[in-house]
Amino acid sequence: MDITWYLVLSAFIFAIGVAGVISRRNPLVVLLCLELMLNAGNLALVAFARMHGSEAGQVFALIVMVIAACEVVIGLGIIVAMYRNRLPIDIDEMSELRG
Amino acid sequence: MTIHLSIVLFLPLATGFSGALMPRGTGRWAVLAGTLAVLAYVVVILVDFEPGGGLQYVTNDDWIPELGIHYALGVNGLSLFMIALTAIGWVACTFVAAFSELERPRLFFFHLALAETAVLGAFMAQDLALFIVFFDLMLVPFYFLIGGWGSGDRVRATTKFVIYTLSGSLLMMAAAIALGVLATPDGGNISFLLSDLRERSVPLGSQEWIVLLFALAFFVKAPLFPLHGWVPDTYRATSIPVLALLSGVLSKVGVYAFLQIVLPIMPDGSQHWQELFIVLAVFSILYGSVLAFSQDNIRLVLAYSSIAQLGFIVLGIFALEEKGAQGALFQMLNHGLVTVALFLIVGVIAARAAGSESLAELGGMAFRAPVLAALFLITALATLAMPGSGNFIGEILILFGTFENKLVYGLVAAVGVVLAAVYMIRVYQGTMHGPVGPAVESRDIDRMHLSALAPLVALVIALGLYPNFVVHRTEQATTGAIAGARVAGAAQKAGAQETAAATGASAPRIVVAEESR
Amino acid sequence: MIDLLAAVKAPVIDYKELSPLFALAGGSVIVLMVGLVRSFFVRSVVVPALTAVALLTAIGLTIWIWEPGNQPPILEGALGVDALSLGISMLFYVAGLVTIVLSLRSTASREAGHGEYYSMLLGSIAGMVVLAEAESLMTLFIGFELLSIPLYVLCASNLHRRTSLEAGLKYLVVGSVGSATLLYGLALIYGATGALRLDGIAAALASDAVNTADPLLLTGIALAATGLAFKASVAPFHQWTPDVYQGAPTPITTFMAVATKAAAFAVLIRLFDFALGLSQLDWGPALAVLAATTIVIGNVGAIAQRSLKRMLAWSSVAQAGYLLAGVVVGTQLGVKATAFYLAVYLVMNVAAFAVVIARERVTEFGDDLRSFENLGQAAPLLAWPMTIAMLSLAGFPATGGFIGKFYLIDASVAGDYTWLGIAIVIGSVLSLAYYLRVIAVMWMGRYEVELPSVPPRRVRPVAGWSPEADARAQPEVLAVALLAAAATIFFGIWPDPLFDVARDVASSLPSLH
Amino acid sequence: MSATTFGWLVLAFPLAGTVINSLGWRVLPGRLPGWIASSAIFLAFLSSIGALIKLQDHPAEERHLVDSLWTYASTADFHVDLAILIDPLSVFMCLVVSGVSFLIHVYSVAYMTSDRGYSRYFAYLNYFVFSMLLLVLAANFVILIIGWAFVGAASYLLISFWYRRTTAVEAGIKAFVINVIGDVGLVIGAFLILDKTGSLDFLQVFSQVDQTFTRNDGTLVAACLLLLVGAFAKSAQLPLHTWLPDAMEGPTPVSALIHAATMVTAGVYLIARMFPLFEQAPAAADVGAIIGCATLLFAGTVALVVTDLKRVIAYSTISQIGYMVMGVSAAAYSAGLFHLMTHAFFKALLFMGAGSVIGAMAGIQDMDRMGGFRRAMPFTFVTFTIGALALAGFPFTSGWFSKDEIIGSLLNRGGLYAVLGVLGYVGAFMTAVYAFRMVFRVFQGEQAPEARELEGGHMAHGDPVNPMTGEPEDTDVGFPGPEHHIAERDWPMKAAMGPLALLAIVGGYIAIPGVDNVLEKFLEPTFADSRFADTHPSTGAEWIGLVIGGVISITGIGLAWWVYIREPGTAARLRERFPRAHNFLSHKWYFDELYDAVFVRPATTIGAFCRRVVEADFVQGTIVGGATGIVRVGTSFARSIQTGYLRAYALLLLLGVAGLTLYFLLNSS
Repeated sequence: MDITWYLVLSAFIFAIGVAGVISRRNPLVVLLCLELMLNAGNLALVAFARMHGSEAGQVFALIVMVIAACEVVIGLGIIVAMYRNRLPIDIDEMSELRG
Repeated sequence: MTIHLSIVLFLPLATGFSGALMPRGTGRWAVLAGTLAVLAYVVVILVDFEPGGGLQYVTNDDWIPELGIHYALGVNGLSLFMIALTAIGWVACTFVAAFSELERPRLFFFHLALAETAVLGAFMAQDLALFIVFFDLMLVPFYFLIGGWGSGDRVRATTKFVIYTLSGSLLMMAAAIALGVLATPDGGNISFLLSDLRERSVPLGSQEWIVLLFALAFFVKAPLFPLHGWVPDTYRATSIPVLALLSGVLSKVGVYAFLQIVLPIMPDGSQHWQELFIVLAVFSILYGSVLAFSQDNIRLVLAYSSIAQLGFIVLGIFALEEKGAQGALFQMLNHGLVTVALFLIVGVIAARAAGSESLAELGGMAFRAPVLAALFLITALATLAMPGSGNFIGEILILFGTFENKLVYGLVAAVGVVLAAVYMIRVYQGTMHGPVGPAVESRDIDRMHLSALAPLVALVIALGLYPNFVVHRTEQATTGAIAGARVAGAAQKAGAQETAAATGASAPRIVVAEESR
Repeated sequence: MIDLLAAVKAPVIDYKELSPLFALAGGSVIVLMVGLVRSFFVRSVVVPALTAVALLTAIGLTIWIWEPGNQPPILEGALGVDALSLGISMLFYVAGLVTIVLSLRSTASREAGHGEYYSMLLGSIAGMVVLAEAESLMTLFIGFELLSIPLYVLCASNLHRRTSLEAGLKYLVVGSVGSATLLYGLALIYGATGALRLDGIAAALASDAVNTADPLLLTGIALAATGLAFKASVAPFHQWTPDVYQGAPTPITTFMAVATKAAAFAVLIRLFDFALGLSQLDWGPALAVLAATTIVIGNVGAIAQRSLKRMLAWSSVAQAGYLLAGVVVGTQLGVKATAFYLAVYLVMNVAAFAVVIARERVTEFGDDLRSFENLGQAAPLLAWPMTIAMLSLAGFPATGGFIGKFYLIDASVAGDYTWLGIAIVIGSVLSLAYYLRVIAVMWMGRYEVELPSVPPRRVRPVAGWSPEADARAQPEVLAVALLAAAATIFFGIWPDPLFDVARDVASSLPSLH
Repeated sequence: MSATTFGWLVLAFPLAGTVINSLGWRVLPGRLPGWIASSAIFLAFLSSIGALIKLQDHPAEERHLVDSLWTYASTADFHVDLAILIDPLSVFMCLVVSGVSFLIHVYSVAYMTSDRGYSRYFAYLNYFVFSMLLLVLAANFVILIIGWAFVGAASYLLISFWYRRTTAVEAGIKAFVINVIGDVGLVIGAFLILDKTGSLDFLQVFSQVDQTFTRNDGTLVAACLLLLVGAFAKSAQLPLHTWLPDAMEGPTPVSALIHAATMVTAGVYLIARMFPLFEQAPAAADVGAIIGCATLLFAGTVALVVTDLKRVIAYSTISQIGYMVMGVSAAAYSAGLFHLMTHAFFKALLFMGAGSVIGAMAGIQDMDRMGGFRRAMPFTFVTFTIGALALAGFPFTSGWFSKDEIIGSLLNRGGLYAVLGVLGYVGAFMTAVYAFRMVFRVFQGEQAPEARELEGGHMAHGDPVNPMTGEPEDTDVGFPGPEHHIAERDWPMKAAMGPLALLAIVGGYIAIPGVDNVLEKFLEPTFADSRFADTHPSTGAEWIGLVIGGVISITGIGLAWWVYIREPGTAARLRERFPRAHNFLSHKWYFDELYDAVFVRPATTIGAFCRRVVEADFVQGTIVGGATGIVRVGTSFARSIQTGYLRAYALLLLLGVAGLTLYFLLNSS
């Protein structure tokens, strides 16, 4: 199957992620959308790796997954800290720093 | 004897530092001593200087080889008397400041000393980048001096002053770098040494905008219309000794650089803008004079008068003719001296009118303060270029130079001479003559100010008696400075004629006529 | 079976070149462990000390393995240990040491737990080193994330302060968007050139196999550029900077301001000037426009700020613009100028931030301008470093900032980007407006200085004055400030040592003319 | 000692006097400053005599001695020495100036006694004499201009000597500015000459005038006209005369010295000195002659109606200088200078008399309030009348000879000059009338209260008010001194007026046509190579001229007598008869009003305009305000997009990505 389709798909996923980050106010959902964006990258990597017939891209994809996991963990940690401080779990509420 | 300019250059800074570390009362005296020492050294230089000897007492070491910046100092006919002016001005003003009440005196005198080093450096620098370093560096102490010890809306004023001046000089820095880069021959490495830059050539196209940016910086500093927006606020806010230096000495750095840097290195570029700059200069003369006699505050009268005076100086420079340049340089010295004296006098007057500097509230002081009146009269007459003063020789040379090349502009500028008479006499009468002002309690000048002013006035008179002392020592340098630009101008004219001839020849009828002859 | 194993041939590990990384990683682990000890002494003294030791070892090792000139990449082309990376890493180490000193009395390290705090710091530094050394897109991304993730935490490490958490979250989310973009860009580049190693990419571009106008490649470059520009806080990807800098604990802000930027520019130089050097004509103008925009946006943004940290954040945006000019021209001179300016930028910013810390811990105004009123009389020893830092940032002569700007303008003019040089100049003129205000506030009495109006929704003093922050004199902060200020002046008068380093750094990219 | 040494001494003594008086203002007691100053001038006078004697030792053609102290300024083709030129002309001027000045100094010693600025006064006065001598001795244009400006400054200082009077201050600035205009004219003229001849030295310039310029060469004419501007400004010729009447604000001796005898004649000296130029540019010379003539008529008419005693004399001065200018412009050099000398005598005398009268009137100068002083002040009366006779050109007085020599030589040249000569006679008639208008109105007629008091033996001490504005005087600076002095009571004043009266009569006998012409012989070397050196009216013609002049002056005096003594009411009746004409004249032909409308007001308006509009709106508003405005907009923009909303940041970031990508893609294809 032509590589283009993989790219189109990954682009779609990336776009969905972007849309989510921009539109959703719940940090948890935003984190999920970030995952989507990263995985769009992964998909592209794997596709290209396949195209070029070199496994480097796939290794890259694996590493990215790990990294993505770390990010989510940190994100959740911060959200918990906010919860502990009785702060609203809403991204738009977190806009005290401005101007 | 061997003279080390570095000593002269950094002596003030050193004394400034030591003064800052000394106990509160004594710091000022250290700085004063420093300025005196500098003056002494400068006198030695004046005596030792060999007229027509070109660049002398040269120091030249690498500073930042990576950027082709050298620590190069030297004195030639152009810088000689500017250095002298700096030394004299600083002695006078430091002296006056040292005897007046100041808060945070050590800091004040540290900045004052730093400023002297910076100005001296600008005048001594024989490397373009080094010149820029000092040119910008002198803003720092003055920023503090105006903002920290000024009056009224001083912070806004000083910020305005620095932003104005620095926007000019930063653009100049960019231009200077461009000059250095463009002048570098392929395979050669970049150098900002004036001597190197004079050898190397830059295409006319780039010369034009480079010169323009340089001029921008210098015209802001001078100041010339319409770049004088910082002047009124700054002059109002600055304390007298600082203002005397600002107006008397600092204003000369820019115009000096025209002769020392711009004209020799970029003759064609300068020639290209001659017309424009002359127009600006003439306009400044008229505008400054007109505003000067419509002002009520003495400071502002002097402020605008110095715009007019600087207009004359620029006019002389860009007449691109020996007499003009000679006059301009001489006028820098004269104007510097009289301005320093005038501002100190303004300080004395204000002290006798409950701090008021408005002509409406002053008047009639001469009766109880004859000495003050006499000093003021002499300085005022010198300022309006009364024949018999050095200023007259400066101005007549400027005018003669201008007449040679640009008669019309010269005639318009001559109007400025008359206007100068109007506003200076107006100031003199407004303070010394006429009915006694309400706030005035006149008493004669005190010993301290007298001992600061008398030497200055004596100097002014001396310059009137024997101007050739200066002219003789500076002639070679000024002539050399504008030589290139003159050649360029001549070449241009010749070219114009050739083209005219060519077009003429191309027209058939004329050819026939010539054949028939 | 045996011969099967024999067939597997593991890559050669160059322990020598990797030693600084080992020092950092090991240090990070040890510090984390020691941090578990209960005793207050161990936590608040031994832990920082150990961290410092780790950094010093790294410095020592770096000097040991220092080697100018072009170095072949190690680990199958994963990392390039050359003067460029090592030189820039030095900045990370110094920044790290400074941060340690500044954090000694900070509430953040106490709240987050000393062990975690400092090991995160080391981890982040390690990430920067990897990023600076990255010779392949993979290591580049790893380094990028290894540097970012600990920083997200550190920003939020003031667990009881809302703004700190907000800063952390914002940084995390926007940062992840940035890294996702970067990743996608890297993927596209990989797709276009078929190589992950930078030298491979360069070779591919050199060969006619890959057309430099390939949309795939260009899109990749665009996305990658965005990701990195984001880290370097180049406009229009700068918006996180003011908020995060203001919200984060000030020591961390200091660290981010100087170290992160350095790392970002190290990799920008590597990726663009080295790997994509050949298509400079494609990306050059684009980045130049970005640089100019950044200069303007950063400076105008900084003008009306009351919060010093926020102002410095904006100014750091502007500085990023200046630095980018050095990358854009893509010449040896440009690299040198960038490296030099990074070093100078470190010292002057450290000086400024140190003073901010010293003040915000003792006054109730935190980092608001008002806490600097009449500092000139109250504490000249604090006022002078701040003054020098401001003058240097504004580019006054006799300070490192002046030489740095001079160098950058020189580079851009020589690289036929004169207008960019002019942009730098205009930027510095704009910057006077806010740098000079700080000086005025300190030296020229309070009532003459018109302070900008407080932004509509009042920002509460950040970090700073909390009952537990001890109001005692802070010798170590003062020392940092004075040292940094002295260095600023020193480099302004005697820059040659830095120039030598800069020369080595540039020498590691011989491909540039 | 050589003649030049004497020349330097001539300069040295007054300068020394200035220095001593200005430094010793605190210590010198009583009248000592006055005597120091007078003796300084007297020594200068003696030195001029010395120079005269030494000069006569040289053969006629070598009577041009130049001596230079040091190079004043020298660059490119601009070379100036601090040098003096001793030749008959300059020595003659030195003699006149120092001689008359000496007498006036002596007069002042008494007249100024009670003034608080006594020593300042004499410092100024000495400084003036020094400058005047520098002017006449100058050997090149620059030194000439320096002297020129110095006398201007001195006159300024002395005009506003009583510097708390607003009127005096205004008069001072007026005089100063008009003088500066003259200076500028000189400077530009000097440039044109330097540009063409390559030198500023008189002798060198003169030596090459003929080969450098063709006759009426444009540049030369321009140069000469510019020199004339300088001359007219100094000598109060049309249209630059307005400062002189106001200059009467100064103390009366000052009017006598500067504004009658010496400074105002500098213009005449200049034209005479520059004769080679003017003879090569006759066009310019004609302009000079015509304007001189116009001035003398104009001033005469005004002098007929003005009632302020000193101003009448001032206008008569303007008119008399008109004669001189006319004369020297018409190449009648010795005649012009002859009249310069005699005029110095009788005009100084008239002013001294007026001063004495004004003293008696306690500072009042209005003739309408005077009258009948004849018996009260016999000495003043006699001397004043002698002066008036000489002024009116009464036969066998000095004025008779000098004025008619000018007119004579004008008629002799014929053409345009003949017309001018005839007009000169008209002027002479007016002169006679207004001269005796003064005499009759001041000394005859019914007595003024002051005169009666004076006969009663005590002087009037009216409370001092400014005669012009009527505002009370500030006696601090002592206008005109708490008490007043009149010749009858102060011997120095007598001692000064006596000799002048004598000279006013016999001064003319040095050039009686057919009998002797000492002056012309003496001046001969200077004007040797003049084109008109030997064009002289025959003795007979001159005597005819003298007779006509005598008749005219006698009829004039007669008319005055008829109007003011025989039929006292006549003047008033004429006034009612021709009110418009009277207004026109008494407003001095509305010159002041004209200048005020054309120069002063526009200038101040422009100034105000620049200050309010250009400075505020353009320089501050547009340039400064514009820049800051742009920055402010940028700031508010940058901060407004900094909303603090995370999602907005992400959005902008992605927009940035999109933009960048788009750029790359478009750029590549």
